[in-house]
Amino acid sequence: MVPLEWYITLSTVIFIIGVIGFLIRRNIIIMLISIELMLNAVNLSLVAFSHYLQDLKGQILVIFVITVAAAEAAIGLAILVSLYRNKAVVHTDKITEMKG
Amino acid sequence: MTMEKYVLIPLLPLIGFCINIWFGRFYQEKAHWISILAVLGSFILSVITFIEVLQGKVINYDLYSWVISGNFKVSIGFLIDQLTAIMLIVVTSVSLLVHIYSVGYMHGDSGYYRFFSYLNLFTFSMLMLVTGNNLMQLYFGWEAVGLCSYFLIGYYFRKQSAADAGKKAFIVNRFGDFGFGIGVFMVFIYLETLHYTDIFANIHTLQGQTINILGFEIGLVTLIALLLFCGAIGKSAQLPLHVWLADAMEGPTPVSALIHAATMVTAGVFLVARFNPLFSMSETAMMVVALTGAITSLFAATIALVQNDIKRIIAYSTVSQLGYMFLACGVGAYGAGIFHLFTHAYFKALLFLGAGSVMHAMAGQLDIQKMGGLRKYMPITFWTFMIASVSIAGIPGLAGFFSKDEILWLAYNAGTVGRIVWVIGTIVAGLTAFYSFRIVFLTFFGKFKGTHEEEHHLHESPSSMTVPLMILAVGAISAGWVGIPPLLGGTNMIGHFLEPVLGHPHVHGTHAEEWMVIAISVVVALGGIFTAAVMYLWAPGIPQLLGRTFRSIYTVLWNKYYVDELYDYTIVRPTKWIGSRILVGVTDGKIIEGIVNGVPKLIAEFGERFRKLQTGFLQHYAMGMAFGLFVILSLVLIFVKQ
Amino acid sequence: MLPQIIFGYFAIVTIVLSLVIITRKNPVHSVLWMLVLFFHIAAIYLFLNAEFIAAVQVILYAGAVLVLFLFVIMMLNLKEELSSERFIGEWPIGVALGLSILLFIFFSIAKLAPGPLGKFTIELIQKETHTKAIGKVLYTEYILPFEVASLILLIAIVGAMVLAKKRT
Amino acid sequence: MNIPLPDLTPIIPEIIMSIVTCALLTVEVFVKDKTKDFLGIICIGTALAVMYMIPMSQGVTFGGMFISDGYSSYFKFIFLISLILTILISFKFIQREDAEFGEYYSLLMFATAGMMIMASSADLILLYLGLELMALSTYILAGIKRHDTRSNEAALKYFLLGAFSSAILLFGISLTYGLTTSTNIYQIAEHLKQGETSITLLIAMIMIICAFAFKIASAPFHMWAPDVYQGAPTSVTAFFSVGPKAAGFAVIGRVFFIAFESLQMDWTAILIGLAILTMAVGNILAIVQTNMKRMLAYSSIAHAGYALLGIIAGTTEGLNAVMTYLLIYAFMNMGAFAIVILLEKGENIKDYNGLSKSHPLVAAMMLVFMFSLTGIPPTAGFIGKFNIFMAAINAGYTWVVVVAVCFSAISAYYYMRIVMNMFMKPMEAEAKIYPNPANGAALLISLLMVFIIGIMPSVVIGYTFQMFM
Repeated sequence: MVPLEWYITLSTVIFIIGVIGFLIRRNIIIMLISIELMLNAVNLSLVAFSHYLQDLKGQILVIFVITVAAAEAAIGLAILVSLYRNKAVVHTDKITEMKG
Repeated sequence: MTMEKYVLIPLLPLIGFCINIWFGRFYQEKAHWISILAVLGSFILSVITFIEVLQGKVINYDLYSWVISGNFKVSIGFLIDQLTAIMLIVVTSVSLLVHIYSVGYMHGDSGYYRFFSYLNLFTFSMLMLVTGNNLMQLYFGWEAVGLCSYFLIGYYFRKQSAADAGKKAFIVNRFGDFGFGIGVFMVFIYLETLHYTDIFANIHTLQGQTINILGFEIGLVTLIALLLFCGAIGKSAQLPLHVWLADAMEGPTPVSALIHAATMVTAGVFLVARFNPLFSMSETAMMVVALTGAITSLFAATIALVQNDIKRIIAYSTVSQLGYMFLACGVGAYGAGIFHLFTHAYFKALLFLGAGSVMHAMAGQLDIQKMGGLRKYMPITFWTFMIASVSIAGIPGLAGFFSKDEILWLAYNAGTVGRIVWVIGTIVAGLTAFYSFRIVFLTFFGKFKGTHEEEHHLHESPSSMTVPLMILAVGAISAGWVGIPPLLGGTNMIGHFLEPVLGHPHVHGTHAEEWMVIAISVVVALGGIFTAAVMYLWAPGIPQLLGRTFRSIYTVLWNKYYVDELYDYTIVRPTKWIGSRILVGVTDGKIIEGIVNGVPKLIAEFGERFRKLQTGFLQHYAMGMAFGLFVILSLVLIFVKQ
Repeated sequence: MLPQIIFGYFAIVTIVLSLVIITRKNPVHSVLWMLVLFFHIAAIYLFLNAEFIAAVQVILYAGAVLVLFLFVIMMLNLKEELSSERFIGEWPIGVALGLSILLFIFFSIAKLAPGPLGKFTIELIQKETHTKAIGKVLYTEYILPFEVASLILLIAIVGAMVLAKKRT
Repeated sequence: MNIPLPDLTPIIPEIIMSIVTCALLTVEVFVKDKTKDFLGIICIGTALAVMYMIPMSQGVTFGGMFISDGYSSYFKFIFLISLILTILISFKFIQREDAEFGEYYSLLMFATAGMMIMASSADLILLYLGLELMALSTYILAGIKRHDTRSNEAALKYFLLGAFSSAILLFGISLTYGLTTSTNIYQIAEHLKQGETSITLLIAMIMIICAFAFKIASAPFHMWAPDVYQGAPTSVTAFFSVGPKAAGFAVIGRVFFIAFESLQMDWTAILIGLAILTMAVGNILAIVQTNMKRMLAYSSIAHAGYALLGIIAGTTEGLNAVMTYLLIYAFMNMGAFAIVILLEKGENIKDYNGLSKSHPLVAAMMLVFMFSLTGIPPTAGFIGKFNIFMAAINAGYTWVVVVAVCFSAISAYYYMRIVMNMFMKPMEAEAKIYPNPANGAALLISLLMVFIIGIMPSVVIGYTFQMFM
């Protein structure tokens, strides 16, 4: 039997990789993918908890997270598309018009 | 129509203000009608109220309570007792006359309606100040009159000196109000109320309590009294915060008469009188009040001796007379102080309005050395000015005599401090007579010293100006008759009237002594007039001779004891120096702006640095969030580990 | 021992895949590696007796979300992407921040004290089948969040239309 | 299998909001080329009806997942107020801005419905979904001027950082779930009371705090706010500065006061740090701004800092003060934004130079709102601040209040600068205004409420509390 801590550790590592990806990549698409990565990590820990706690709430939340992730991806990409139409950039360092 | 009547007293001018400020531009030239009607209404209601109070009615009720939370309650309420009734009469009557006078004086000014609306606003604020039944309302009125004063001093805002004078008045008053604010706060902290009646009912509980400040044990009562007196010093232009009043003469003359002579500046005296139960509990505080008053009055009177600007002389005279009132309060003669406030309001307003009339004729000329012989051009102005001068000089029979004599006599009776201030007071009486008549002789007698054109222009002022002068002259003669001492066959009506609020000091001197005090003051006053007559009528060479002989004294007095310069070097310049050295940005020459803008500039400098963090770069924001998460995590974990 | 070995394989592969995903220059490659990752994660779900979630993971994530990503990437035509810088200038700071947060969480997970056990034992779920068990909870206890989720999807549609519509 | 239908009474307001919004989306298709004002009018009508219904629909339903009590009702009242005012200031403005899509109103309604769900949810799952409902709508709203690069930029920044923060929130929720086997805040609280606090729980709580701090724009999670406020259409900015912020406070109050009650020591300490930093950042950076919307953004950050004091107090008095504060803030801030919208060019602070000469009435109203934002009596802003500060003092956090008062004094500088610009500076160019009845109504409501609450605080606030609590 694999201990619960292993799953949570794995989930944390993926989550942090997602965070790092979000923090260091210039490309907005990859940043979106990083967010998906973070959400997947959360899902992993939720399913693991759910399994070990013998409770289904965690898995219910996973279903909702997946739903929201899909919605988020759709909106995020739509925003990206509308930005690209106006400015033809997909890099965060090109969208610093407003600052201070 | 019971309580509404009292509410209307301050409310009418407020309504007038609102109407004029919003709609004034549509009927520019007729704006005075609304203002005057409003103040007239207040005056009539004040008289009715006064009569009611005379019959023994005292009103104290809360109109509206602004409960915010817990026991912190701020009310709009009215306390109309004998003291308030007198103040109401003073404020509304002088205000009414000044309003009427302004119709002529301000005629043709571009901001005519604005001027009248400010005057109304001021009247409202002042009435709120005197009618309030709690400290918060007093404080509100206090700040509001200050604000109006600031607006009105800087009324000719295109003139740099006027704008500066307004700022100066505002800033100097900040110092006093800072202390006052702390005083109000302490009253609330220790007594948990701001209502006068509750304060006075519970004030004895503070007796004997002390508070430790920097290792000194200071009596709580003394501290609170002195903090409140701080406010009074600022507002009533006493030493060392007197510097703003002379500069405040940059404002239009009616403003000087109303705000800087008759009403606002006496708010300090009103405050001390209102809090007489508090002040009477602390000998130290009383002594400070008395000595501050006495020294200020001597100090200002000596400055007034040598000045040439007609309004500034009268301004210093006001400072001096206010000192007199504080002197009276300081020796426990609150009634006499208020009596003097009452008479002073009329003769001083008359002096200012007379000066305004002279300026009107002289096309704005202020230097009395350039006037002369105006007697025959403007007889009404001359006679009324003369009456005011006689009154302020303390010649028996006129208003000034009775109130001044009452103060001197009660001071004489009030122990060692009393004797000291009596001596000072008597000297000041002589000086007052001298400088008052110096104006009269230089302005109205002798030959005209101005240019030919100016002489051609001389004329008596219009009736809207002369009628108020005549009415005020009646006041300057007769206002004192309400307080004729028993020794001269009167009953000291005003003293008895105010006794329920202000008490009456115990008098143990004999009739002979009282005669002596009266005689000395009269002789000194006549001496002052005589000296003035000698120096400015019969032997005009003497002043110059004296000026040359006592050059140093003359220069010191001419420069007002260098107080302005002292402040400039000790406060203003160091602030400016620090401002220009420490703050990286450019500080322009304005000292006051240095203080006002310095701190924000420093913060802004800080902000400019911080601002660079907000790069507009998305990842930096995300890193900020991650960093925040990291810091919180590390702090909490370190904390929990222990 | 076998479960540990299998878990070890999946753990290493998912971590390596995650690292690969966030470091690829070409977004298309990232997305394709993501696909592989999603299958692995779905396998872990199976491992945890969550068949329905595994299926949803594959259908929704791999089938829908990633296709959406691919569509957009293709649409945006990112040729110059391949020649430009991958990371922001301050990437070491980002990495350091991420790793330090990771350290804190590691430190705490060692002392993980899970909550009380619920009633859905593995036997119960197996008896009832996973999908049915989940469905029962979802459509009774969690019907309200379910409805809210439908609104969220509606917003996603509306939003995508509002934002990505061409200028009319 | 017979499953009883849950009691729907408590959730009727949310149901009505959602149904009307869906209907609007459908109707909007058929009115393509005509004016879309009537959609907004329907929204206002719905909001008013819902506001009327809220006090009547109290109760707990969906197995304790959804709670409609006084607390949530009051917050819903604030959300609806901000919705109504936003729609009022939007009518002509979105036409001017070329952003008049029928979806605009629907999205505002959806965002409000999301906030209402957040305020009522007693379950972290529902809370998360409500939050996403609100967040997704606001991301779209920020970018609704899709031809404007600034609007795109704002939407993108808001979206990416928002998604980032909600991922962090989810991680926190998942850890909390793992430690308590529960997502219901009451069950979490019950479980936490028994066991001792573990470090993992603290980490979970910190992550949840960070995510909520992002929503209320508290430093250092605030950095999205200025850019998003600046880039989004002004009417949307006005909505952002009130609604989502109030929703954030609603969930903070609910989650921390109930679920993490046993950790109060810890989260109070964290929030004190956040509050002070927030006030510092908001006030100091507001001084150096030249753009009106950015300045108002920093000002709203600073106000979040003040409002946090009420949460820090940790008492019912404190929570009540927060609610009052947010209500007052809604009015005064909406008023200020209504003025910005009223002007043709209101984005730059120097656009306000000499406004009192060309439009004295507008300048006077702006003066009132600036006074209120500064907290000068007798405006409502003073009452709000006063209540918050008193609550914090009564809870024993006097030193925090002293700091807050100092920052509040700094804030006077940048608010008064606007006033100075309007009244003292010479006019540069004749400012053009776009008056219209709806905007006028919004201004009038804000102005009246600022004064009425300022002058009769106990009466008005007492009444609202009586109505909704």
